[in-house]
Amino acid sequence: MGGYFFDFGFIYRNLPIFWSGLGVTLEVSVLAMAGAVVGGLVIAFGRMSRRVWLFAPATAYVEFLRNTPVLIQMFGLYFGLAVLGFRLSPITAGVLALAGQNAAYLAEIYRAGIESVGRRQLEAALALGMRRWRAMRLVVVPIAVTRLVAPIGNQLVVIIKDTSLVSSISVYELTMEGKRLAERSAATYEVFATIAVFYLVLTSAVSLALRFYERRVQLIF
Amino acid sequence: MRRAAIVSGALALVLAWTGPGPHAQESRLNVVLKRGEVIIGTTSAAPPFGFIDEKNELVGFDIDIGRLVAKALFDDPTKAKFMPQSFEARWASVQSGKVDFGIMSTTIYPDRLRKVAFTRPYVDSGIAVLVRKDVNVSQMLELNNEKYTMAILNNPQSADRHKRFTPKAKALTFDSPAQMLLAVKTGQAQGMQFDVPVINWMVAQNASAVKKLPELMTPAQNNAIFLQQGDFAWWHFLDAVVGEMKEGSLYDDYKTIYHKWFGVDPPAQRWYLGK
Amino acid sequence: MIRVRGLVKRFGQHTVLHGIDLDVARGQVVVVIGPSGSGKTTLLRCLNFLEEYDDGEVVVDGALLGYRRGADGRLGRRSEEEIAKSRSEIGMVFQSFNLFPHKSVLDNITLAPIYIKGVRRDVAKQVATELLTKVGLAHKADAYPGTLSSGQQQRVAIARALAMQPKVMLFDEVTSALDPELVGEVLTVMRGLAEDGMTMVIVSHEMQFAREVAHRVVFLDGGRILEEGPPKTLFREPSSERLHAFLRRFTEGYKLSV
Amino acid sequence: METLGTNLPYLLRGAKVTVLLFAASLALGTVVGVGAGLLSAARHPVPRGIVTVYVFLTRGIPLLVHLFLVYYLLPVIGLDLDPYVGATIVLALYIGAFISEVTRGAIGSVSRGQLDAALSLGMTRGRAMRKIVLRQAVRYFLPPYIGTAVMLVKLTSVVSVINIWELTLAGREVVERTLAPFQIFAGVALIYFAICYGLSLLGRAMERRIEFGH
Repeated sequence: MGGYFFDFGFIYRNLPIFWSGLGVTLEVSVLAMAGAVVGGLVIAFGRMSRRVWLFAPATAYVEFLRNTPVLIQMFGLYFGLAVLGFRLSPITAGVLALAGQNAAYLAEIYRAGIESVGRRQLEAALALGMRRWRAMRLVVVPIAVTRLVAPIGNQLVVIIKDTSLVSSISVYELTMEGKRLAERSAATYEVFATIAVFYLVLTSAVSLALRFYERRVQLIF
Repeated sequence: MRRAAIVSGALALVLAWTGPGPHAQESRLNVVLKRGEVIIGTTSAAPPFGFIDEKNELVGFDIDIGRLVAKALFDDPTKAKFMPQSFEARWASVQSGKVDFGIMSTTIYPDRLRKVAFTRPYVDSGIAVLVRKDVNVSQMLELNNEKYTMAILNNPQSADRHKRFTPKAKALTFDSPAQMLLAVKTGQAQGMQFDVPVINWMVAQNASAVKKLPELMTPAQNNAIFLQQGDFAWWHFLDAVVGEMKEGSLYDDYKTIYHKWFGVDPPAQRWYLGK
Repeated sequence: MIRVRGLVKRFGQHTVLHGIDLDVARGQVVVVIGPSGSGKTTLLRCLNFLEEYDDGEVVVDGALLGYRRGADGRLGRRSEEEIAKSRSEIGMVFQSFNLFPHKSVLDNITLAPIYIKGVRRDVAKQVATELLTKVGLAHKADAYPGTLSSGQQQRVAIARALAMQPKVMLFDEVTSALDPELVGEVLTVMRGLAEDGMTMVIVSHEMQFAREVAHRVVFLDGGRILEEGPPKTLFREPSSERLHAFLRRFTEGYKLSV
Repeated sequence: METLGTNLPYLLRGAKVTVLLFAASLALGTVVGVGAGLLSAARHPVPRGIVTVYVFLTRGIPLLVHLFLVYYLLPVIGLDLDPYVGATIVLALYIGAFISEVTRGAIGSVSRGQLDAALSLGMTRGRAMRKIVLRQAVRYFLPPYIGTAVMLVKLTSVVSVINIWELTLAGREVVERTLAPFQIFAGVALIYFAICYGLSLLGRAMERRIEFGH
């Protein structure tokens, strides 16, 4: 096998390619996260409502998406819809699939968070004569939000890692650029080691920010 | 007693000298013959060369050619074990010896000659362009337009051809020709570029949906069998077998296989024999 | 029975115990009182090496606890087995009982004797039943801890500690987690133990109990022993201002019958 | 629905491979994960440090990139692994990091008082962990463990991207042949749903079985 040394020069020469891939990865992550946070809220309220026509679809959505791989949802959106005439661009299909899947997880996190905080604080607010809707808005949700930052943050880490899957529907993000560069050069191992470092920096940055926020919040709560 | 010592000393010297050379690993040819079966790296995603049919079996032109090589080795075409693999993994699997040789619609290019050894071509190739029928394009240049999207394979040659012929069009990069065709058939892409025989087969299979453009993106090219470098005996065997297929004792088998997959006869054994 | 000399305990830079000296004779009952954060619990936990003290020495029944005296003064930490052995002779009852929820009351008591001392199952069961009768819970042998009241759980915890025939019993604010009306039944059991001559070190806020049962009361504040002496003198004429203020907080609630 | 019907046997063969891949990587991953979890709960800093680095590196990098790394590294170091064996090892090490965290969490949720009580009765730390703490940690271990197992079923689909044949790749091949992506991908999704849902039902049944008396 011979002395296999790590060719840093190669990495340096191809930095622009990694940067452009990183840019797309961040774009997909942010869009998907936004979709998941908003979508998750909508589904969470569906899950918590007493009306069956709201509860049933929300539950079906959560159960179905949590038990099927995001890759299949991605192919379904990208190739499936195209056959019916809705041609989504690779990025749109990728973002929708990631947002859809993670909205299901976030919905459960919101529901658990609100319900665990909810009962005691809700009763206190109602005891003060507040109507249910204002109590939720003024008391329950704000408290829940601060407690949910950690799980939501973890979901962002999951999304960042899952964006690597959109490479299979031709989105030119970090992993796809890696695949293309690997094909073009003999330095396949260097390429993917560099990509791994990029993901490591991204995910640990998010976790560090979370830990910092948690320590600061712990002082207040 | 002394004489015996000298003789055995000399004998040992001779043996050491004529024994296996510094890196005379056993030739892959002997390994395969001893094993009684040849392991062939191929693809299951590039019709008509290698793909899964309705009966869910791995079939195709490359598969049949592989069996012809097995017949040449063991007089028994069934002594071939096919290992489907991705296009990215094809070099590594012959270099590491996981497969004895690779046959998966692979075109000879200089950069590839640096990585692996190739036999002489077993089928002509070249890059043709397939487009959707509902896209009124008759010449390749018309495709060079932002409103079109082309599907290409994830390798440098495809990317370079895209830059040269259809730079304005958007590019979708996929890992296999089958995925590229799916992108075209679902309308995510309007066209794709790939090996001539594969494009011919795809057009034949989807006559209502797609059509082939008359010009080629490249001059005639060569698809060939690839194997580990530096194994002269194994290379010579495979190269000679391909020679026999195209111009020698295996031409009849080669002709039936060729006709079965491409609907036409292969080039004649000798130029002067013409059809 | 217990000799403590210059005991120091640090958590990182923060020193919790600043050189404690304490003697508890065999059969003696010592109650440790003091404000929260004074280091009472840490001191108690050092007496059975649940907390590893940083300096000074704790000698229980003649044996140095936790460390082995090297040729040049104390160096080596004793082995896990040795430390465990010495702990088996020092019973401890916790504020939150810490019964094993996945075992019945009887199994909670018989587990240690069988598993550590190798006592035969039927003998251990017999001893456990006796102890349960002693603490008035014979009828609860097969119940699970989760189904008992806090008072009952604490009495089982005492029985569990006694099953190892300890030379000393440590009590860490055992009544402060109980419902008020159940405190009495636990103190009664402890009073019984004192009368049987068990050496006891009790960290508690039960002033009444301390006055009646303790041979000596130790007032701990800021990691130092400020005063020490028989309950009568200590409660009636607290010499240090700190103790006087501490006791006054307890007498406001009800008239302390002296 | 006819296309799905005719191709169902092929998809089910893919599902069988997915389940085998899942079972093998879960088994290996559980051994690695629980081992790492126990090590990280131990007191000495060295093993704890190693586990922390292992979990940090594994969970910080996408599974697909782990697969590519190993996929491209093996030929370079001359190790000739069967793709399924390689994939199982990568999946096992990946899920092992999650199971290690689940283990550590389960041990952590058994109140410190239990360990104190066991130690005060004269048990050594090792025996106290085995006899008292771990016995109770199982109750906190199972629910998140089942969730991780369900996640692993979905993760196995990622190996299709490096051309290892299982349910997802089978689905793609059928779609490429039949051009009925909706039908086929819906069928594939339902098969995954059946596997995952079945798994969580099995898990809940196990949870009830080990519930304590109280």
